[in-house]
This record gives sequence, structure tokens and C-alpha cells, in this order.
Amino acid sequence: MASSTLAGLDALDTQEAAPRDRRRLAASAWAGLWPKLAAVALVLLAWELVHLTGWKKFVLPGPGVTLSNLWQQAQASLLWHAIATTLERAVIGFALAVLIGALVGATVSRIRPLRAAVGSLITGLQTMPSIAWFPFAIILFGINTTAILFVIVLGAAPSIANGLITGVDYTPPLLLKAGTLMGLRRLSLYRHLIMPASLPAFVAGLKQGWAFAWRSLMAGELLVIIANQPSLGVLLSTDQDQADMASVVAIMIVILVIGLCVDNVFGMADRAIRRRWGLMAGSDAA
Amino acid sequence: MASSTLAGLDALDTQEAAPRDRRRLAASAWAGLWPKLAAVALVLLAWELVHLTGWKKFVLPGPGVTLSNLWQQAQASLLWHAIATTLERAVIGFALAVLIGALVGATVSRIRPLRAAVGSLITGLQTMPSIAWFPFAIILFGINTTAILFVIVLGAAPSIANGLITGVDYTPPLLLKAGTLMGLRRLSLYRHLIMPASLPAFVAGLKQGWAFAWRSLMAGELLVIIANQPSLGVLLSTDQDQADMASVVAIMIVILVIGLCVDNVFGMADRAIRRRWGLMAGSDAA
Amino acid sequence: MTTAVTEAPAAVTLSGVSKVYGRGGTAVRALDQVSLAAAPGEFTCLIGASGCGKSTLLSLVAGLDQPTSGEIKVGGRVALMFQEPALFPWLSAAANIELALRARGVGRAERKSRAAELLDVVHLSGFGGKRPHELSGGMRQRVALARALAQEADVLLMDEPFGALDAMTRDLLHDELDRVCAGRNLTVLFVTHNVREAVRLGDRVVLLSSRPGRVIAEYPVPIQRPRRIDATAVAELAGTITDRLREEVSRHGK
Amino acid sequence: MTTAVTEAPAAVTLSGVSKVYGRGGTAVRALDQVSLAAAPGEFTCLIGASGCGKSTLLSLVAGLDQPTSGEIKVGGRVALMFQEPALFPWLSAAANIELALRARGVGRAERKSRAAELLDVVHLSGFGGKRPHELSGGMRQRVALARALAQEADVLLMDEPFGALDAMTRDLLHDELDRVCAGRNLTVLFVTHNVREAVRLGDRVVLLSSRPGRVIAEYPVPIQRPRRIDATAVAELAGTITDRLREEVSRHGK
Amino acid sequence: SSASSSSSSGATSGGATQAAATPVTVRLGFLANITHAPALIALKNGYFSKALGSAGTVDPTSFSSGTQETTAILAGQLDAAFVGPNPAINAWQKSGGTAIKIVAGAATGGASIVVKPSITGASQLKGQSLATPSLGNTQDVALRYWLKQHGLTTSATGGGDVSIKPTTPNSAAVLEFESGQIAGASEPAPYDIEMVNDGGKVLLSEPGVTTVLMVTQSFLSAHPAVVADLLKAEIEAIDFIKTSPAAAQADANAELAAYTGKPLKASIVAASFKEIDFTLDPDASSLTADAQQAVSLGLLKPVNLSGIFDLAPLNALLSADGQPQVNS
Ligand SMILES: Nc1ncnc2c1ncn2[C@@H]1O[C@H](COP(=O)(O)OP(=O)(O)OP(=O)(O)O)[C@@H](O)[C@H]1O
Ligand SMILES: Nc1ncnc2c1ncn2[C@@H]1O[C@H](COP(=O)(O)OP(=O)(O)OP(=O)(O)O)[C@@H](O)[C@H]1O
Ligand SMILES: [Mg+2]
Ligand SMILES: [Mg+2]
Repeated sequence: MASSTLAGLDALDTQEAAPRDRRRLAASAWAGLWPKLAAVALVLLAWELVHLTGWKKFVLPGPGVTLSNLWQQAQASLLWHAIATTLERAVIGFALAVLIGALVGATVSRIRPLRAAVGSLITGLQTMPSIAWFPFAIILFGINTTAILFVIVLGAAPSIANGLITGVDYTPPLLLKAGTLMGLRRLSLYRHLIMPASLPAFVAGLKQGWAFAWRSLMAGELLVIIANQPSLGVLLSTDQDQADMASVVAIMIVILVIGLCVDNVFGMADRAIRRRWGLMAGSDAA
Repeated sequence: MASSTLAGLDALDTQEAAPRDRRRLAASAWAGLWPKLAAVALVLLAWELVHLTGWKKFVLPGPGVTLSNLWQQAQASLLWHAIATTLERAVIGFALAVLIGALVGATVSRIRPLRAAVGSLITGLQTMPSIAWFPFAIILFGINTTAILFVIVLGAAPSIANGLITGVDYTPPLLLKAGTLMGLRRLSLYRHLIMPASLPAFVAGLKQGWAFAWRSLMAGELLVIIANQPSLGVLLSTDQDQADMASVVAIMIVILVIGLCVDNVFGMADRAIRRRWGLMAGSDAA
Repeated sequence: MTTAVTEAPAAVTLSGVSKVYGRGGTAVRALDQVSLAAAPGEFTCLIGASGCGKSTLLSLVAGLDQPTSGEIKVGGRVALMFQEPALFPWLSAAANIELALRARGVGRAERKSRAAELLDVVHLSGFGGKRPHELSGGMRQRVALARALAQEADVLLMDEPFGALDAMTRDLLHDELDRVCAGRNLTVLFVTHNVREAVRLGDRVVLLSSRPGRVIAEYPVPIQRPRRIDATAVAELAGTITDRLREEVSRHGK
Repeated sequence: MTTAVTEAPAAVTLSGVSKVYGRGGTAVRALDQVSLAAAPGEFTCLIGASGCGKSTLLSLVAGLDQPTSGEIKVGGRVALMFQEPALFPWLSAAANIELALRARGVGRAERKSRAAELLDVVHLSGFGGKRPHELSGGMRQRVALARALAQEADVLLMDEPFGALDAMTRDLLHDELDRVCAGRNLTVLFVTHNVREAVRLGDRVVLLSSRPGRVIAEYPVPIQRPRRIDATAVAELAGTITDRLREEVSRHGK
Repeated sequence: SSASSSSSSGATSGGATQAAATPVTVRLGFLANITHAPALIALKNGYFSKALGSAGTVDPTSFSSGTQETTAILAGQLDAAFVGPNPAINAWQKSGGTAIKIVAGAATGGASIVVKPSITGASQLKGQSLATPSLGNTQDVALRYWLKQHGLTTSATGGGDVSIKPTTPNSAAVLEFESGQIAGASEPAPYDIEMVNDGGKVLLSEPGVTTVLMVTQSFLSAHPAVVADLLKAEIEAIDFIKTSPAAAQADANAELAAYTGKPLKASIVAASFKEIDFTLDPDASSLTADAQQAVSLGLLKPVNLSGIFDLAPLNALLSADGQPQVNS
């Protein structure tokens, strides 16, 4: 009876009751891994099957060709160089966006006329396609990495600000009251109460911000093409230009894998928060 | 004493204690409006000042030229036609993305192996630039509106799914326990408990999803040009190609205004939820 | 979980149940070798110091958590009234109750009238349309009680259900609870800090020791029903139990 | 808000305070023309039925909400212990207390030791490192009490602070509270459902009527301190007040 | 900092001697594109540095579209740029003829209309869709004008007898052609070559100028000697293309790869070089014709192009070299 009651909850937990010994630990690692492997295997299988039917075979490469292409690219330095360049830009741009987004979010959510004035503008800016900013990037910064960073910041900062604002809006009023009565004011109210309370929404905003930053970057990299400094955006567009679909798909796989890794970082942050807040069922088991 | 304690909280409220009479109602509408008007006036003033200095005058049009350009475009049918086309695509694509995103989010958040398998993939997909999907859109759907919708869905559905997953993750375990013990199972657990509990995060995800959808659309519209059916994306890119910066900025203003309107819709939904949940301080005042 | 074979068809059986939260240096042993059986229809009150593991015990019985060791058997459907109201903030008081009815498959029309009835039982008719945040603390607790009753479970677990209520309202609800229990063959595990309340309501009062929780004494309550909380018999037994409890506390340190 | 000139320098003064929640047909009048004054250092207990407006009154005094009509004057800093613990879930018990000290500008080293002291006062030493969700209901309430004490306010508002505690722990905390009040010139407004507790602690007990809340009686407590909750004098006065309360409830409906 | 150095020295209209005193940085824009081969080769082989010597250095910037070059030059971020004729006309028009001068050509030809092999004449294009790089660009105008000459109408919004779809990126047009979704396209090299490789047929090799070299007027007046040095380098590059085409193709492709990451197929480069005529002659008549066609199609506001060329420095170099002059 009781155990059947649990079934529903169980499916919702992200973490099993902590394992008691090594074997259990291995089992839980395996539990996290096998679905991923199975998914990859399934996708490859389906892809190969489609490929075998010969459907659109002039334009759609098979998994074999694509993977060997990826393998070859991984042997050469070009791809790694491109990954390094792009990641460096992404990280710097994202860091800037986080700084600016958090600042704007904190300011706007706190000052009422400012919020009325520019609150909606934030989403408005978010919907502006990167391409629209290109002329401004060129005009203001010329042709250099700063122009790319400008495009990234304009793409990502709004989501980060929006995430923070959502978090502030959903800070439980009871805690807010408790904090104010305690004597927390202005900055310290922010630092000790509103920031931590809005952390989950902020992290969600960061995650979205990363996606925006990355996509803006992919577009922005075409703006500034620097000799002997390949980047993923340029590689992707070059491969498309040269109708080299196997390479296109290979680069897409690289982008996907980077996205997966970044998601895992955010996932870890998220789980850390939920464990801390006691929002993760099962986390307290012995 | 007591009133000074309130100052901090006050700044955080989005809504004043409900006004008692018409005059107060007008005052509160004005309180929402003047900062917007002030912001617009300020921006125009700064812009005009920059323009008067003659800085980058060949490429940066002044507000006068831009606004009269916008006014002229508003007289002709082209702009309205483009807005209608783009909005229609945006709405259809977004609706599809919501459907698919919500379905995927609900499924993935609920089934643990699936989550391990494809959970991270969602963010991975989100970081894939729209341009990467173009070949597939062309190959799979040809040059028609379906191809655009494909690009939109791939852009927006991941954020929507992610929003829902975040919401599910942050559903208070106490409520979850209460619901399961009540006998809510599977679909009804979702419908009556998890969905409403994750509504705030879901709405935040929708907002981000809209931004993704819109940006993907702007890119995707360049792919599919249908006779006598102008669209904002094409207008923007044509104006850029012809270095017609006044028109570019005019179109950007249009995009911004649409973004503002959409944000207001989401803002209303958000405030409705917060009022319902009692998360909005001041909403209970007489 | 279901391997133990008990001789009597008890509604709830705990055999040697222990529960440890966390591990290593900061582990907290909340329950230690608790064995307890409640017969169908029995009203068992649990009393113990703050933090002795009463809520833990209820959540184990409800199947919301697994014991570290020992076995638990529960016969029938379980409803749990948490220590906090745990109402759904997006639903009105009435809708909260209706949802519980709906989960049981009660039809729409009947839901409405049953919810109104239950609100009346907890003396909140007229407040059905309010959302939880518009209710006072005691009102929320009463809505939670109504919701728990709406589940019509075989085993009702209640965690300090009347803690936030004034004496008068509480007395009224004692009577209502008596009535509900008499009507159905309801097994109740009832946690309270109020020894008189325990004696007023229970067929049996179980005393738990301070951390880790262990059963230290059981008192059957031989007093004839209907009982009144200010009856002398109730006061007397409550006095005995309180003395025993005081002794336990003084032995275990603050 | 601050125009009223009262003759005595009361720490808290309410004059003709009313509070209506919502409007139109669903409006709820929570408080009706409440006038009340608490002298500096006075310990006032508020008693009333569930939903009669006690929490509302405290939140008005704390300045968290504005009265619909009437005036409130408060002299000095206010601390409020809410009906729910309202602890910050991301901070450990000790850190919750330390934050209150920090807001008052207490230095880092002193914060640590003061927090440990306060945890000891509420009999929770050893639990400083736990987060709220790892504490039992009564433990959370005690941490909230420690946090309220840490604010060292001039006016302390307490909303059923001992509702989730067993009798023994509560008695110990009564003594601690007595000690704290004696040490400083602390003005206390104390909401409780336990009439004995009110008489045990208060200099005065104020009775509020059922919805809308109105002051219906005030009882000075002339009993010598230190008091014991099971002293005869306490029981007697508590009996008188309970009778008056019962009468009020029966007049006001079910 | 380079911006201030070039514009401040522009105030004193000095000659080569003054420029030699303070080395100038020439901010040079170009597209990483096969039609910009002279720039690519000059960069690859160090012709610019050789020609400038101690007078200055070249700071090359690769763009992905001519429009961006126009924006950059009008915003004062560039001193000189290899561009297509349309962006050059745009820069001229936007600045009211004050910002730039075209000082040389670089390439003509190198674009064609490629269609399905079943189509043999203009009449068969009726009711079909054709792609172009973007509305109003050289290939777009050429296609529309050619159709107009054959009595077929087009419209800016894709209507008319033949539906014109400006398609970005160019590779999408190739893919659309490959998957049979359009009947053909008017594209520059190497995309037209790729379409031919995919089974397309050249319906028309578009004549006319493809790439020119423009410089800002302020730079030209401040550093005429430096502009002459740029031209010298370009002359050397074009000579190299003429004299050793195979090596030139390899160099251009290698420089292209430095920017785009990957070289083009050698066969595609070879075919493109065959199609393009790399010449210093900006083919002034074709530029004005191009503009007039665009105006007549309603894709360009009427523009007065007189004075857009300043070929004196080029002609000076050519005559010193004993080569025929070019005219504007
Ligand atoms: N999720 C948890 N993680 C870690 N420790 C926990 C958790 N829940 C409870 N505990 C610990 O277990 C012990 C028993 O807690 P429980 O809530 O069962 O007490 P209780 O008897 O209900 O107390 P109260 O009367 O105060 O509600 C406490 O010491 C508490 O700190
Ligand atoms: N935010 C609110 N919006 C609407 N009504 C409210 C709100 N808060 C309280 N009320 C109403 O005001 C009345 C008094 O509530 P209050 O919380 O002050 O009661 P209380 O005396 O503290 O009761 P309890 O002893 O149950 O805690 C109740 O009828 C309640 O429904
Ligand atoms: Mg408990
Ligand atoms: Mg209350």
C-alpha cells in the first residue's frame, strides 16, 4: 500500500535515495549514463536507417560519413582552435552579460518608475534579432572582438535581467517582510534576502541567457572574421557555403556537445540549490 | 517609525494599494505611464543631441528622419502587410512550439530515464543557431511557411520545455506529497498539481520562448520569401543591404514595439498568477 | 516492506522501525526501534517532546519516506494532515477540498455539496471562496482538516491538527472528530502536544522519548465517551501522563 | 499616521484602528475600531478566536500593512515573530539568527557567539548547522524565536510563538522569556490561544471578540512573579477569562 | 587610434614626404570571397607591405558582406575597401558624394544565371522561382533587368511573371536548387559554379564589374602616396594572376582558408578564375549602367554618379608602367 503511494513521487525525484555502498554508487552512475548512451545509439540507428533508404541522399550525409568526418576534424588542430576561440568569446561575452544583466535586473526590479519605464523594454530588446545590431556594432566598435561581445551582451543580458526580475517578483512576501523588519535595507536586503531567494529563477535566467549568448555569438562571429583565427560560427557557415553537409552536421554535433556540457554545469548549480533548500526529495535519506 | 519600515518593501511592490476612487485610478494609470513617456522623451532627446553633434552622421540617422520614415512607412500598406505576415507566422509557430515544448517538458520531467537521456539535450538544442537548421528546413519542407515554422519550433520549444522542467523541479515537495497522498496520479497529478505549481516558471519560459521564436523567425524569414508577402525579417535585411539606416531603425522600432506589447501580455499573466497566489504585496488592501 | 506476518489484522503495524536522517557526523537518529500497532478503528494519540520524531513517524506510515530499518505495514488508504496546512495556494479553500474529492472520483455536483458540508464541519462556511493567503493561520489548519476528512481514508494521520486553534473552536472540532470516527471504522494516529487533548480524544496515548524517539509508555484511556476536555477523569489521567513525561524530560536533559 | 498626541508615552498606541481586506461583497472586516495602548516594558497578551484579527493587528503594529482607518503609534524598533516560522530556507539555523544580528550591525566574531548563545536559550544548541527543512516544526519555531530575540527590538510582537511546542519545552521557554523581559525594558504584544500561558506571562490579558476583532475585555494580571503555569492563582484567573471567552463565542454564533 | 592618425594627418594636405615621416596604418576591408582574389593574393604574398615600405602598414579586415563594409567605411572605421559596385554606390549616395572615391577595379564578370538544364530560354522561366543573393544587389539587378529585356516582369516582393527570391545565405540558394525547389539562380562565383556542378546550366554569364577598390576621400587627399602604394600592390597581384594563374589560384585559396577555415575545392577555384576577369579597369560604363538598371527597376533612388571615380592615381601608375589607361 504505502510503497505504491510512493510510485508517483518516485518518478518525480531526480535523485534516488543516496546509495549505501560502492556498488550502489556505480549503479547510480550507470542509471545516469545508460539512457544517454541508449538515446545516442537510437538516434544513430534511426539516422542510418533513413540513410539506407537513400532518402535525399545527395544532401543528407549518413552517420558513418559524418562521424568519420568529425573524427578527422578532431585529429587536426583547426576544429580545436575554433572551439577555443568561440568558447573564449562565449565565456567573456556571457560574463559581461551576466554582470550587466544582473545590474540592470537588480536596479529595474527595485526602482518602481524605472520598472514602469524600461521593464517591458527588456523583453523588447530580447526579441531584437542579432542581425539588427550588426550595423551598430560596426559603427560603435569597428571590426574587432568587442563588436562580437556587444552583440552577445545585447542578446544575453535581457534574459539574465528578466530571470532576476522574475525571481524578485516571486520572492515570498513573508520572507520579505521578515527581512525588512529585521532591519535589512537596500543593498543588504538585496544581498542577503532577495538575491538568494531569487537564485533559482536567476539560474534559470542564466541558462536561457547562455543559449541567447551562444546563438548571438554564432551569428556575430560572421561579423568579424579574423585571419588564422577560425571560429565555430565561421566554420559552420563555411561548410554550409561549400555545401559540405557532413562537416555541417559534424560542427552541429560539436555545438550540441558543448551545449550539453554547459547544461550540465547549470544542472549542477540547480541541484545544489535545490538540495540546499530541501526541495529535492530523497536528498535527506541515509 | 512604522512607516519608515515600509519604505523598503514599498519599492518592491509592483502595485500600489488599490485606489479608492476614480481620481486614484487615474493617478495609478498615470504612474504607470509617465515613466514610459519620460523614457521615450529622454531617448529621443539624447539621440537628437548625438545627431546634432554630427557624429557618424552618414550612418546614424537622426530621430527626425527616422520617425518621418516610420510615419511614411505607416502610411503605405507594405509595412502593415509585413507586420501581419510576420505576426501570423510568429503566433502559429509559437503556438506549435508551446504545444510541443509543453509536451516534451511534461514527458521529460516525469520519466526519469528519458530525463537522463534527453534532459541536457534540450539546452543543447537551444544553443543551436537557427542558421544551422536552414539546410534541414529546406530539405524537409521546401521553401514554404512550414520551413519557417520548423525553424521557430526548434528555436522556441526548448525554452518552453526547460521552463516547465524548472517549474516541476521547484514544485514544493510538501505539496507534491499532499497531492500524491490525496490520490492524484499521473495525468491528474500533472493537471491539478504540477502544472499549476509550475505556472510561474512556465510563464517565464513562455516569455523566453517567445523571444527565441521571434528571433528565429527573423532569421527564418530570409529563407522563405513568398511572392507579394513581405515580412519584417525581409524588410529589415533588405534595408540593411541597401544601407538604408533610417528604415532599418524604423523597423527596429516596430520590432521593439511588438516586443513591448507581447511583454505586456506576459506581464498581465504573471501578475494574475501572483495575485492569485497572494505573492503580490498590497493586492489585498481595501 | 510487506513480508512481516502479524497475528492480528492491525490497520497499522510498525516493527522495529528506525529512521536516521543524513549520515556521518551530522546524522540525526529520529526514530529508534519503534514498534507500534494500531487496530482498525483505534484512535491512537502520540505525545513527545519537540523534535522527538513524531512527524517522521507519520510520514513513514504514510509511505512518504522509507525507514532506515524495520518494517511498516498499513492496511488501507492513508490520509495525512501535515503539521503545516500544505494547501494549494492557487486554489480557493473550497477548491482545495474539492480536489481531494475529485481524486477519489466523486462527481462534480456531489463535490460541491460535500465541500460545503465539510467547510461547515470545520466552521468555515462562507470562507470557501477565499484563497489560502486570505485566511488566518487557524483557518488554514481547519481547511487542511476538511481536506483530510474529504479523502475518506481508512487510516487518518494527523500532525498537531488543532495547534493553531483557540480553545473553543478546538472543543467544537473535537466533537466533530468524535462524530466522524464513530460513523466510520477510521483508524487514527494523532500527534499532539496537549496531553488533555490526547486523553480527550484517544483510545490510547503513546509516549515517545526525546531524540531518538522510542516508545516509553502506553496509556489506554478507559474513560467513557462522550468525554469533555475539562472532565475530572480526563484531567487526572492527563496529570499522570504529564508527570511521566516530565520525568522523562528531566532524565534526558533539556 | 503620526499626528495623534497621546498623553502617556506609550510604546504602542492604537486608536480606533479598523482593517478591511478586499472590497465589495467579499470584503472581510478583520479589525473594528480597536483602541489599545501598551506602556513601555509592558507584557500584553492578546486572546481571541481563530480568525478574529490578531495576526492582522500585529502586522499593522509592525507597519507591514496600513490600517483602513485609525492611527497607530509605535515608539522604537519593532521585531515580529510571525505565526509561521518564516525562516530563510537557504540559511542554516545559526545563519538565520546571525543575519538578524548582522542587520543590527553586530560584528562577525560577536555574531557567532551571540547566535550560539541564543540557540542555547531556545534549547537548540547543536542544531545550528541544520537548515530549516531539516528541523522539526517545533524546532523551527524556536529558531524563529531566537531570531526575533536577536533583533533586540524595543517592541517585540509574537504570534503564537509556542503553539507547536510540548508543555515541557514551552515551560522552559516561558522562563527564558521572563528573563529576557526582566533584563531589558521590552514591550511585548503576545498572541496565544492558551489562556493559562497568557496569564503565566502577561502583565495584562486583552480579549478580542470574534470577527470583526474588537476589544471586549482587559484583565490585569496581579500575580507575583516568578509565576508557574500550574499555580492555582494562574489557573483561577485563566478560568475566569475562559468563561468570559466562552460566553462571547456562544453569543457570536456557533 | 589609427582613425585619429589618418584623419588628423588629413587636415594637412601633405604629400608622400609627409606621409613617410609618420607611418600610416591603412585600414583595409575586403570580403573573404573568390571575387576579391587580388586583395587575397596581395595580402598572402605581402605585396601591400612591400609597396608601402616605411610609409605604413596595412591592417586588413575581412567582412562577410559588402553592406557591412559600407557601414564601416561611412562610420570611419575603414580607410579603403574592396567591395562590390552596389555597396560602393550606396556609400557614395549616403554621403552625398563626400565619403568615398573608386580608385580602381579589381574584377569583372564572375556571376551567372544558372538554371535547370531543361530550361533553354527566358520564356520558359515564366511562372518559375529564381534566387538571388539579396534584393537590389548586382546579380539581382542583372537578373531582373535581363528578364525585363525579355518581356518578363518581376516585383520587389517576389511577384510578377518570374518570382525572384532573395535568399540568404547564398548556400541556401544552392541547396534549394539542388533539391529542386527553385528553377535557378543568379549568383556570383563560386555559387554559380557549384550549381553547374550540381547539374545546372549557365543561361547567361553576367558581364559588368564585380569588385572595385574604394578609398575614403579624406584618406585619398591626406595620403595620395599611400593610395598609390595600395594600387601598386593590386597591380602586382593582378599581374601575378595573369602570369602564373595556377600559383595565384593556390595563393588566393590559401588566404581564403585563413579566414574561412577551409579552402575551396581547387576545381571550383579554377573554374571561378576562368569565369572572372581580374582587371584594374573598373568598367565605369557598366557601373553606371548597373545603377541605371536598378533605378529603372525601382530598386535604387536616382543617383548622380559623376565624380565617383578618381582614376588619376591609377592612370599615373599605368602610364609609368607603359600600360593602357582606363577611363571613367
Ligand atoms: N528532512 C530532514 N533532514 C534531516 N533531519 C531531519 C529531517 N526531518 C526531521 N529531521 C530531524 O529528525 C528529528 C525529528 O523530527 P520530527 O519532525 O519528526 O520531530 P517532531 O516530533 O515532529 O517534532 P515537533 O513536535 O517539533 O514537530 C529532528 O531532530 C529533526 O531535526
Ligand atoms: N491577506 C488577506 N486577504 C484577505 N483577507 C485576509 C487576509 N489576511 C487575513 N484576512 C482575513 O482577516 C481575518 C483575520 O485574520 P487574522 O490572520 O488576523 O486572524 P487571527 O486572529 O490571526 O487568526 P488565527 O488565530 O487563526 O491565526 C480573517 O477572517 C481572514 O480571513
Ligand atoms: Mg512535527
Ligand atoms: Mg493568526
